[in-house]
Amino acid sequence: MLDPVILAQILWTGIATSAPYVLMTVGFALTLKVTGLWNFAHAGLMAIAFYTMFFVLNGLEWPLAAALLAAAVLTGAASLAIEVWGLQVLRDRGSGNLTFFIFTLILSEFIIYVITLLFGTEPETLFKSILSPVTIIGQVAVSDWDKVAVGVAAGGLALLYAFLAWSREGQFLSAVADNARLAELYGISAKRAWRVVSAIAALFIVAAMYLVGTHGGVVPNSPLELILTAVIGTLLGGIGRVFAAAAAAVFLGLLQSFSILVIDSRWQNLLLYGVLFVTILLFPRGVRLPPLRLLLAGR
Amino acid sequence: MEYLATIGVLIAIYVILSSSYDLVIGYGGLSTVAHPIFFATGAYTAGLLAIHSGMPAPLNVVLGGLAAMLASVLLAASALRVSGDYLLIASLGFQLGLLQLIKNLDFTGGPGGLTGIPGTVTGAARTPFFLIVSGALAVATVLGIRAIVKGPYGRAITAMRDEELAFTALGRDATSMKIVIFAIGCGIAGIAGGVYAYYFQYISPDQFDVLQSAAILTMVVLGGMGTTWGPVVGAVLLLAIPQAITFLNLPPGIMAPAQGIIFTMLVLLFLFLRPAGIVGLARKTL
Amino acid sequence: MLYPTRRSVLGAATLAGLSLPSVVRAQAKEPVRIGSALPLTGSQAGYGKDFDTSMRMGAADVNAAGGIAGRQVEIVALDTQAEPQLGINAANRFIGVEKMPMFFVSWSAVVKAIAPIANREKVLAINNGANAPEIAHLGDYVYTTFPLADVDVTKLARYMYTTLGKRHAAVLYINNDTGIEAAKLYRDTFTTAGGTVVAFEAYDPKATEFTGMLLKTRAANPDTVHIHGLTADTPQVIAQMRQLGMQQRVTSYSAAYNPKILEQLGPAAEGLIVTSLAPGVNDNKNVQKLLDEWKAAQNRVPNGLPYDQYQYDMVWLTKALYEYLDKKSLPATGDTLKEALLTVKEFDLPMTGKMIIDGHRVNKPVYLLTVEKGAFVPLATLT
Amino acid sequence: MTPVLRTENLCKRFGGIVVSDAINLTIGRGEILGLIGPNGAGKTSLFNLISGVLRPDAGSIYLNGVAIDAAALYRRARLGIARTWQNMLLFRTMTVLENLLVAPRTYPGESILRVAFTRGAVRQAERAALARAMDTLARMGLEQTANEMVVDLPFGQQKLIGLARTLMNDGPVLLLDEPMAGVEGAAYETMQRVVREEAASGRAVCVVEHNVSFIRDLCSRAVFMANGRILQDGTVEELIASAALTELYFGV
Repeated sequence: MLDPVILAQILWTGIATSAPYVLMTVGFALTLKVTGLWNFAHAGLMAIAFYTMFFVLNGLEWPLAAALLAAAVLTGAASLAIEVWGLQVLRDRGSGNLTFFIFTLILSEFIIYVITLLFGTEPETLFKSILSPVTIIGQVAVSDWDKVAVGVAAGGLALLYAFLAWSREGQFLSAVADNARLAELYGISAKRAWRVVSAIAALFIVAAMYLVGTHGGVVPNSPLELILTAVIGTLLGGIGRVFAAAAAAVFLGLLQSFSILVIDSRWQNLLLYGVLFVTILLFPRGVRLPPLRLLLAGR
Repeated sequence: MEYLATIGVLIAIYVILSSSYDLVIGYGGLSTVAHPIFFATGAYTAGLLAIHSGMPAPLNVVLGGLAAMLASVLLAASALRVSGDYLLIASLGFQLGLLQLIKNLDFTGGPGGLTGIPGTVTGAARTPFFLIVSGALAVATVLGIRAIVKGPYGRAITAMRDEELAFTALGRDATSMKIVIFAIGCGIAGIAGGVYAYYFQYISPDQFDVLQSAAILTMVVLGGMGTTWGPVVGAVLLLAIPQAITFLNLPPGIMAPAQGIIFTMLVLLFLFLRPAGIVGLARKTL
Repeated sequence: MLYPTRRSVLGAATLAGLSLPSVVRAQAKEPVRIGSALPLTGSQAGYGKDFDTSMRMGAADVNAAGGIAGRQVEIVALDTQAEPQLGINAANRFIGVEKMPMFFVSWSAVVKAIAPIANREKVLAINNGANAPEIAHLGDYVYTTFPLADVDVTKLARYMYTTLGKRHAAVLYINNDTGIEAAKLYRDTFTTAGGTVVAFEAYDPKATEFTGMLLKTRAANPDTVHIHGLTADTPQVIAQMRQLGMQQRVTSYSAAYNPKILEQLGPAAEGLIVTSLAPGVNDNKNVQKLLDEWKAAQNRVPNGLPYDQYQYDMVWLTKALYEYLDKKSLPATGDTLKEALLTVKEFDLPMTGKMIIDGHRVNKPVYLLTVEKGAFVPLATLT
Repeated sequence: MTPVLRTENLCKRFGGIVVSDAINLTIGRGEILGLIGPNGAGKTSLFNLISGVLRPDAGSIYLNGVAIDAAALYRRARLGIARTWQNMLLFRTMTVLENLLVAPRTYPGESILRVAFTRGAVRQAERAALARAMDTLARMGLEQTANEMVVDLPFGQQKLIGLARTLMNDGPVLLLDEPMAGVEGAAYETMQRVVREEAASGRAVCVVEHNVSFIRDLCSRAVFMANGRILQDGTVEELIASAALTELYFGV
């Protein structure tokens, strides 16, 4: 059972499959880092992203590029709208943490209901076939989807890193993340930073949903389940540590894949939550929340 | 009539749920989403005891409440050590984890749900009986919570919600107060769960997931957070209106999502235009 | 979708069902009203809506054939969204408001949820779509006309051992009420037949990644793989299985008898064996008629054709039950209908053929189909 | 005689910033100690360390000679360390009276069990609190505002309510964080009078204040802080005389 080929195969496929989760976790964690919000509206954005692509590909039958573009534009716009006309209003009002949670969660549900009305509840895939050609590399089966997934995820992370590290805008984000008030004093607009982040998050979400939608069926409700993985990843990664969250997402994926070698597969999913439990109940200090009040503007 | 009576029992149970939830988030200002899991804890405890132990129903229901209380203290004590904000996310994880456990265990009936819960009361009197019991419990809950939030204890709760730091610096032990409020609210939810299990004689894990949280949240927010009657109004509306809508005779394909859209939209509108809900006096923040 | 707001949604068809042309009303005696609790909305609506349509086709044909002793048939469908709570409301509405002595219901969770009510109110609840073996033990007023998992899964397992000579089976199943029980049945039957189950793995309903499980299975090197999942995940499992170079013949059950699977898997679906609990077009010419009706009405084939055949036939079954009561001039109550069901026992139904009610079970031949050149073709009929 | 409050080598740093660098401070019975220094000198941080909002990296705090380092924020308040806040932190959805009623050193009302089962004792405590609250308000001439919402009062009065709420705690130590900021006229006078009375009643009072004249009028002794260090400890005159400090302070 523990022969190297199998381990290598599990490792590779595990990494590949965790790619979409990495992308959505990064979007989620980055938003949390900069805005200090657990933005559950991302679930709604995921739904928008997927069904836009689905409609453009299967409804209008336009090429993939058009679908991706449309999804990016639409999701980005939605994300910005939520930031500007939703979150900002609540911030100005000095609303509490719970209000933000209610707003983002219920908004997601709202979006999902609308989509259910438009597209029904049958599981849909972006392309008719979910089978992607396989090449055997040193006895390890590598499907084209795997390659794309890993490529997109790695690319996304690299770009984000470069952006945060070297671009002015990116440094502003970090500044705002550390202390919005202070940043304002140095003439960095927190509002602007928040809008930039919401746009970036949208892009990550589109990428993630492309991968999800080419790998298996998606129903309007799926995003609500997907976002939970993002939440868990963010928790384990440690709030404010975007790339650690990404790593956590991969770790969770691999943990589940490998665990099957030692424990009954039906317990796999529980294992995930077991890890979460331990974090919450035993090492809660391992995960710190940023002082929200400070991060909320107008305070 | 059976049909209306069942809706009545359901409404009563949800009044208990939303009111106790309001005590926790509205009055206590504790951000949690896990209320349904304590509802579930009560339901499963009572249900399993009903099946496997010969103990009287009321005792089992109470034990269900205690189990929920225990679970809630476990969660609150560990999460609140970190921060009030952390509780929100911790509760979410707690709910998901516990549900997953229920689905994986065999004696809980797994994902298929727990069947064969004895009916206890039989005959024509059954539904009226449960209607009275659940109704009485609902009234007791609403009035009990009202009693709690009035008087010196309620004053302390309000102060804590307004300015926790100042409150603590005056010599008040905010953390243990929070844990107590949380335990009371969740314990009540557990009792509601017990009644639910006994009346419907079947429970399945999917009935207690995050969408259920959103539903109870909707009741509270719509009705009015931090008010006595808000959650009641919310629960009645959310359970009664759909019944009414069914008589509009829309094609079902439209109806369910349409309802979802209506209610979620209402919540969003209230959140921005009237944060204090239908009942509440317009307060600046929730 | 678990909004209680939607839990208590009842299918609009409640009233739609009543709005038959007034002419019919006028000339008809008190109509026979048949209750049917189905997921008309929510994640299962894809099937539920088609089931409803098929049952209404059955009603139309019965009415065209003179109805039930001159009485017209009306279908009263209520939405359950496959949710227990909604199912309960539907059942109460049938019993309390519509005053029906019996009604039909599908989806395991819903059947389980309504069972206590049916038993309490002494109203006959007939499962005609769910196959959880537990359904045989839900009480005195809960019966099934749809074969439970122990029918097709056991027959399939035995077939794989004896006829196809498979000796080492792997069983992969979804970790929910559909999968767990059926998987156990397959394992036990296959083992008692003399084979060995070399891998027995469950996966989470949310899972999208099955490599670990599949590799473990591959290492155990079975000569056949039974996958007991849902239409959403089964193709994903098969796809990843093929991608990992596992070429074993895959078996599944009626849920996999679905054109979507062929679409999503293309060549990878070749050789897949699925079960059907109802005769296909070639076994029973009536089925073509149903398909034509569908073509005419919806211009497509229904989701889960075998299930639809049962739905269609339930109206004819009801007809048989009521005719028994008329012969004995008994009033239609839960008890008399139950008596009718158990005494008539053998029903000859247009779409599903001979049906023998065997207490709380029903025995039916199982039709195996396999995928050849991207289409389902009959493989064998197991009686 | 032992001082009421004594800090010993109190140290606290946030990353690079030292907010408290080996602070040794003593306040005696009936004394009013002024605490002055530029913004960010660490005055408020010192209050936070003493009252237990912050935990020191090193050093100890003694109340009447007993170390209270282990005690949490709320316990220290019960031990009798009462403080006000720069920005008051009043309970904004409550009336003036309610703000005061939750503030006594011991408050049986915060235990649901005691509220439920020892009604008598609770009612008694409530009566006592009510009397003390009305009395305190009367001292400030605010009794007529008792049932108004605090948010509806003018700023100066809110400041006084902040003090009044703190005075519900009859403990030995009183820490006042910029009581005069934004306060003038009648409120100013009242503030001074009340603080004096409190000191006279034997409490150890420590005032952080930018308003030097207020300090001069009130304090026999004052301490000048900068960058988390005590630069000088003496009479207010001495401090003001010192050119070095004046420069630091007023940044001439």
